[in-house]
Amino acid sequence: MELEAPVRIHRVATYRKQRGRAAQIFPPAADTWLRLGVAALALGLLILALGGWDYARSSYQSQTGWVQDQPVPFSHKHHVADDGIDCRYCHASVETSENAGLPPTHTCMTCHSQLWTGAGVLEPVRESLASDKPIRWRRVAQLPDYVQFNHSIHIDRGVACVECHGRVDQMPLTWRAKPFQMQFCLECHRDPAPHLRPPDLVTRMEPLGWSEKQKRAYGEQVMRVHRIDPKTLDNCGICHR
Amino acid sequence: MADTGRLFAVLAAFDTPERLVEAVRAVRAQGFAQVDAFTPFPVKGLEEALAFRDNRVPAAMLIGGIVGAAGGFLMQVGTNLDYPLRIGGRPLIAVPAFMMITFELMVLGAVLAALAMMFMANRLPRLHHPVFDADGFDLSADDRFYLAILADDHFDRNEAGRALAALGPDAIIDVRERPRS
Amino acid sequence: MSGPPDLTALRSLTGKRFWRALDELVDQPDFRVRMSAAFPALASGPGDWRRRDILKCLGGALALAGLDGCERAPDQDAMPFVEQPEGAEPGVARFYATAVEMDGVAQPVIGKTREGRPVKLEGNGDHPASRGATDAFTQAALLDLYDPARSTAPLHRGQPTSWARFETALAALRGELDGRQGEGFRLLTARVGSPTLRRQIETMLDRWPQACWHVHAPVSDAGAGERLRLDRAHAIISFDADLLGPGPRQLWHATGWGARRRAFQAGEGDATLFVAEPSPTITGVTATGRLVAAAARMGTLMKALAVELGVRAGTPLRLGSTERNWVKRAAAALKRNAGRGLVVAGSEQPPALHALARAIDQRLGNLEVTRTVAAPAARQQALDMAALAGDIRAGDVQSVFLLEVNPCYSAPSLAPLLARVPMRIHAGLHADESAAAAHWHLPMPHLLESWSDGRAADGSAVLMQPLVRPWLQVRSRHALLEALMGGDRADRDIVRETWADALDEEGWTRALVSGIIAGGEPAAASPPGAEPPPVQELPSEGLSLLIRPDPTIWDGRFASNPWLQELPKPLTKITWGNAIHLSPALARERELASGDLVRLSVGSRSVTGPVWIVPGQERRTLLVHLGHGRSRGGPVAQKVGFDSYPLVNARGEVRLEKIEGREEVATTQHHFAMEGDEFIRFVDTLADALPPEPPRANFFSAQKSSPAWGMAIDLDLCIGCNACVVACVAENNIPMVGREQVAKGREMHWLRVDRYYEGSPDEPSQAFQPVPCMHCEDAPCEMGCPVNAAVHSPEGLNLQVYNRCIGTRTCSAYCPYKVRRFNWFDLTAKDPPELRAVRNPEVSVRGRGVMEKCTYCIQRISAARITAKKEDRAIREGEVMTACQAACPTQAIMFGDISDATSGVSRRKASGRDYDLLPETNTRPRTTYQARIRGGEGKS
Amino acid sequence: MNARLNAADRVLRLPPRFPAPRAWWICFGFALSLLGLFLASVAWLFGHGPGIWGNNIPVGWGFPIANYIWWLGIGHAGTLISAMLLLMGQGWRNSLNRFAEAMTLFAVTCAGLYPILHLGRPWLFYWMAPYFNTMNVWPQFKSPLTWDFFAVLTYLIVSTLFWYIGIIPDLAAARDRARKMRWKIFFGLGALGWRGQATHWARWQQAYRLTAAIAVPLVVSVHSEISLLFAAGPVPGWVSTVFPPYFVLGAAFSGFAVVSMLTVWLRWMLGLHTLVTLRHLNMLGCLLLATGMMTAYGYAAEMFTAAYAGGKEAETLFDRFVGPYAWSYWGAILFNFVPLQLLWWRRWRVRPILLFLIGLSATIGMWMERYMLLVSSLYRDWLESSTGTFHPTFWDWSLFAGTIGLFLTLFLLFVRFLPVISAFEVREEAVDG
Repeated sequence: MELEAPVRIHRVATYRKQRGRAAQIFPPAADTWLRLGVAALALGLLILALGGWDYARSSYQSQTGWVQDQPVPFSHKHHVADDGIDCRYCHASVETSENAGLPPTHTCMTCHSQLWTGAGVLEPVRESLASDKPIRWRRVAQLPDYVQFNHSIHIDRGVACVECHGRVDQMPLTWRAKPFQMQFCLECHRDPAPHLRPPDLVTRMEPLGWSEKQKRAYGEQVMRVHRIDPKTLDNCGICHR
Repeated sequence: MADTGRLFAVLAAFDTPERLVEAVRAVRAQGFAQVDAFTPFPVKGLEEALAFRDNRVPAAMLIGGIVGAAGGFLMQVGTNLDYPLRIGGRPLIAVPAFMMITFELMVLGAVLAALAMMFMANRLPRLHHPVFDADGFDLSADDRFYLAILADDHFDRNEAGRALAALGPDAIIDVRERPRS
Repeated sequence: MSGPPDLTALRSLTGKRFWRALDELVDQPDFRVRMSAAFPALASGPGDWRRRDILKCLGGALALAGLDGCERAPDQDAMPFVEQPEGAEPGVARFYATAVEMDGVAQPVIGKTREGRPVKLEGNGDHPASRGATDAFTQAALLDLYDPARSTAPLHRGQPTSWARFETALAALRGELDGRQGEGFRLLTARVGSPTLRRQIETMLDRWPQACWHVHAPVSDAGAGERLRLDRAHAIISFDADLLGPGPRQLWHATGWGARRRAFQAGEGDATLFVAEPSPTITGVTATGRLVAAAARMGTLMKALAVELGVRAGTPLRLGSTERNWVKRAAAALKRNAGRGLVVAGSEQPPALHALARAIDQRLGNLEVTRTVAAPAARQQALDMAALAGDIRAGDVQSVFLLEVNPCYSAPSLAPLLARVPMRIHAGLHADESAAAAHWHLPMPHLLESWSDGRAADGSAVLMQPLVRPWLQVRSRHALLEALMGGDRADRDIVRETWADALDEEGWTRALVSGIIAGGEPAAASPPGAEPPPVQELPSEGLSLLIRPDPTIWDGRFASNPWLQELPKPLTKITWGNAIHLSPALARERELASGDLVRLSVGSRSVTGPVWIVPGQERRTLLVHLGHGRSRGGPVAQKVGFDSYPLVNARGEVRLEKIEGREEVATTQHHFAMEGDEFIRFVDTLADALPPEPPRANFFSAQKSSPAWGMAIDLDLCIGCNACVVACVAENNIPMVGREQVAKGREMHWLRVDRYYEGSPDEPSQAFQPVPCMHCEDAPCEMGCPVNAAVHSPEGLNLQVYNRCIGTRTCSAYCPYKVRRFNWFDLTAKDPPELRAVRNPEVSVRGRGVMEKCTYCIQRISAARITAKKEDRAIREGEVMTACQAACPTQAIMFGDISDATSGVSRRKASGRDYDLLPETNTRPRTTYQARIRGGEGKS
Repeated sequence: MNARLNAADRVLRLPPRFPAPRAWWICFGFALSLLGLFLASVAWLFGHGPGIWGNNIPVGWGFPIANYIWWLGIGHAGTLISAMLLLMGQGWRNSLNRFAEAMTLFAVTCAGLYPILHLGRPWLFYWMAPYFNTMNVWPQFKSPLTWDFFAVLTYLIVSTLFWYIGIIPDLAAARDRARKMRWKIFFGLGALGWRGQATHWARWQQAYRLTAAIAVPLVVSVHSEISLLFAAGPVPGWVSTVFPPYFVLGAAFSGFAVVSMLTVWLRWMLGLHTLVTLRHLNMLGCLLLATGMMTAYGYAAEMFTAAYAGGKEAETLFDRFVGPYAWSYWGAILFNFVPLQLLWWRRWRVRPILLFLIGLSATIGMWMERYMLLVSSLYRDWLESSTGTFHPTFWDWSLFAGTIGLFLTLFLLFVRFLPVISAFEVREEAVDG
């Protein structure tokens, strides 16, 4: 059904010359595309934010779990778990110095002059001794230069090796077990109690079999005795100077 | 102009805002509920004529402002408690110092909420709309003030057309939705 | 080698917890292996030190991971030892006693090494000539060791050659000299303090009696024959003698003065110092009575003093009223302290004046108390340069050996003569001007990498042992003389032989560990009884010119040391260059402003340089510093300042002409007047206290904790010697920025020594004020930082977390003391490996765009805390010493726990002389000052 | 009325049929060359560090912060003209508000770049923002810089949105006016499908007016906070309670000065005489005079309080009169207030060239004031020993010129592609009478 004839439209100077032109530019699908675009943009931003969040905490960024190429495929698993060698046998300065120390070639050769004397994998060790040139290891556990970390005080207070270095006794090749990021350090510095154990057990890799409650009870006792105040432990100057 | 689509509205064009406002009043007096207008600029008195009552934008602004201010303040308190650091011998929770950012985030929250609500309530952005297909629909003109009776379930196009024609518009235009392809 | 000595005994012997050098370790052939895991190249095969390799390793191991918090740490290599030598635990500092030398005077030090690298020198606390303190030169000697511009290999006519070729040439020379009994051979050395070197020279002269030994010392040292005990001198009268000023005996004198002044503060006797001087020195600034007088006036003044004291008969001389007043006060002080006074004349003053001073001391009974005269140290006395010049002119010289001297720079008149000598050999640290003029140049090791011995300022002998094995192709002075004589013994054996009689093996070990040779002092001589020659009064018409060694680079020998080049001169705060100092009155008269270029001529010789107006300089006196304008000796030394040596010994009228242009002089302080401000406060006498500060409103409660670190700086003890500044540089890896940047106001020193004057610029009252970070409890800087990089520690330290800093510089804008320093560029990344090796590994190296400042040596606090925690005790008083405190010869700087009321720092802060700098800013500074006492009279 | 309607219509046609392409290209070429200088300066800066400038200790903040405050101050005028006059029902603002707001956006952009560029480590600027990081460290919320960070960010977002919702109806009109498809799509996308529906207008007006209402205190707060950057530091010449209002008034003054210049320039270049009439110039002149005199009062108040306080404050004040930076003090007085006095007379106010020159003079004067406040306070604060002079280097000037280039580039693009005057508001005003 038709409407009655429309009233004629008056022209004024500002009105455009053609008649009957409509203002529609976009097809109906345009809105769908627009919404899709906006959604994609929002999603992209979200992914970027979450991805950034995740990347900063990823094992790639923190280098946890990554094995480095070493001149000798040294197995902590073999030496620690199978042979029962204590950490301090090789990392001798861990109790006295800020560096735990890497063993000199001589230390390797104390055993390997008797054992596996012909093994091909040990050639770089023998070569080092013969030529008086050090073995060039790739560092696994490394902090940035602006972080001052002292092994000796941590060992002295009963922070076990395993707290930061993980189950080295289960590593056929060594990797970084924990993300050495500030939040990791702070976690323990703000609440050291569950991370402390008797100093003679610091190098023990297997769990002590203590319950969480026992851990805390022991840790709190240590903190009382040594007057460890967590309030002063997350201070910037403790590590950065 | 395709006449095949569903009828969206019937438009009547007027050449002055005053006539439009009168027309709106008249149409509403006749009992048309779904009345709206399309104008190139905000027309005085049109809101009253249309009996527009929607306080969602101011309400959103209020809520946004409160959320922004509270969020801003709590963010500052929370982060200071999360990592308490001694700064300049001042108290950890220094309320006067936190007021600046609280205020800024209040403003930001209020504005974002108000504008978001404005767009949402107006269902914008919407690039394609049936009214754009209307012959001569033009926001750039100074003398196009359209009265629209929107189609609803028991909408009678002729009745609407007659009612509009009675107001003596410059033109009466059908607005149809484009058929879905 | 005998078994390891009893270390515990040695440790208790020194009373320090230092682990010092043990002969056994040092002497093992694998000494070079005592390097850390990080520097295995230092431990490579014997004698094949390829410098590049070492430095590559140093560089690699020290490369920074960058300061970004979120940067993925780059992979790094670790190279452990092949065989770990005893005591070379990585990450642990070792301390060895040794000494460095300045102008023939040994400065006993304890060298700190980390991973086998010497990283810091401290004074040897057990040695009376150091008492744990050092001077600025000694602190900076460490950098000389690592100077990248050092000579690396022997040169023959400027071309690199081998030691073997030199040995061939030397053998020929030796054969020739043996035939002629040494005729035509001349040995030219600097002042010789080393007993071993002296013994070697004597051996040489015994073998070649026709040869001659000359000594070249550009800076005169009239005090060489006597030892002054300032710690015993209650009244000191100095006539143009810069006792406390820079020089080989500065440390000895300053520690003595500090001890006396502290005793005075404690109520034991006087500590008065009267100084008459033509140009301000730090001695004059420290003086309790300073008189501005021309250098030529000193004779008159001293004679007047002698008359006043009745030592000389005579009529009162014509003196001005200020002069008469000064002489009267000086005489009164001397009389009051008869038997414990001291009268000294400056090195530049004629011998007659020195004799008169000695006569006054003798009459007052001061001799043997405050002044002892040393017996001549050797059989053979060296000849001077004039004799050498005469012999060369006469054609008597066939060969000359320049050992550790640079006459072609510091004796310009000799340079053309030297060219006539057919065979010239030069040995030194640098390929300098004289090396260029010699046929052979032989690189020498730094004293920190060689065996030697020397005499400290108190006359005692000290041993020097290497802290590190040399990595360049160098031979020590002893090895060179040994080679000249045809021997090939090791340095250590040569030195050991000198002390074969005095020290048995145990004594030798003990001496090496402690750095002290017991009983090594030469006997004192009886004072001369002869009547001194009459003092001539010199005419004082026209301008007079003083030519003095530079306060920081001395006679030019330290010109390649950037720590000293950038060290502000104590009075002018000029760095990287020199200027012609003149009085404000003369500047007004000649319409000169600081920085205007002038030509200064004496007779026919002239130099061109900028003028610098020095308040307190005598009206008609001009002063220039030596040591600048080097043409060789490394990129740091060259093209800095102008060379004043041509004016030395020049005769004729002194003229000053203004020439076109200005030169920007790089100073660290532009305004010195303290009118109306109270930055430095004074009390008149010991009994006085400062008026109490009005109470100030503060909304915030004071911080309470234990320990609470604080510092007290006693301005009454500070002599402005700059030792603290260089110690801070060495301890905290502070980068040098160079002349242009200093001129822009971008020097990086964490600790500066401000100098102010009050009153008329012609005769002002002056004082020094060291300004480190105040560690304010209500620190404005912390308020400004948007990222929590400037925060407060529970122990009251104002921390700067470099790796968090984004460089907004708000902290510096808000700091009322302006002690913060900003890395405007990357000042450290381009450092050559040598300069990386000198860095203290306990302190982060700062990269571009971060703020830094004094940390109260937080690394030392941290080390002490860890030690104390391991022993489950609190940190003891005195266990933490900041680098500046440790270096300070007068103990003006004291650091410690202010929560302990009995600590030294608390006691100082409780004194009535204690005040805060800028109390109006209400910052509650942890560093406070003690007001200077104007007088020196104790309680009577 | 028809003339104004015609003119308003013409505004909508400006972008597709630009009347002065030659003049535009000349200006744009000039702006682009300055923008090139900006990029070169930034590249050099990133390559070498902030040491390329004349900054030092004590004058750790030099050009970057002075220029930051200057740019931000200029920015405030747009919001004030637009929001405050809207709320006060001053219809004449409709001819000015669009480009004044655009000026705000671009000035705030230039301002916002400076604090980032001035950092020692600009690549870490995001540490000023609170986000969950692996360091567990947060920004320091007691710092005026953190306040600034939030203030400037908020201001940038709010003024962008305010400007954008204001331009939407005009984009819709321009879309309907355009002939070429690319313009249609360009405007069409920008207009977000605006169709002038009455209910939309109603909500739009609610949002627009409410935003305007909150934008006015925002402007005041933002520049007050900028002033706290100075006033919170214990520096003689800075630590003063008069600073917040003094800075806000100065900001408005400098902003109106730049608006006056842009008005005269656009009026001439685009031939907008019917829209921007002598009345507008007159009103601008009055605003300039009023804010200028209020700024002068700020000077007097600051001078009085400093002299009354005595001590270092008075010393700094005296040093501003006769010290090495006296040129900036007297320059500020001369450029800010002397030519301004002509504006007391209407016949001078309505001379476009004169208004332009007075605006230019005030812009220069306000720059000198920012420079003077910063440098003359820092170079000699408490200790005589830490006195140090500041001399700008080539790179100081080049970056400054570069930001002007950035501003002009953005502004010229705005002029070229978007409706420079709020056509719908002009029409509304014209139709309503």
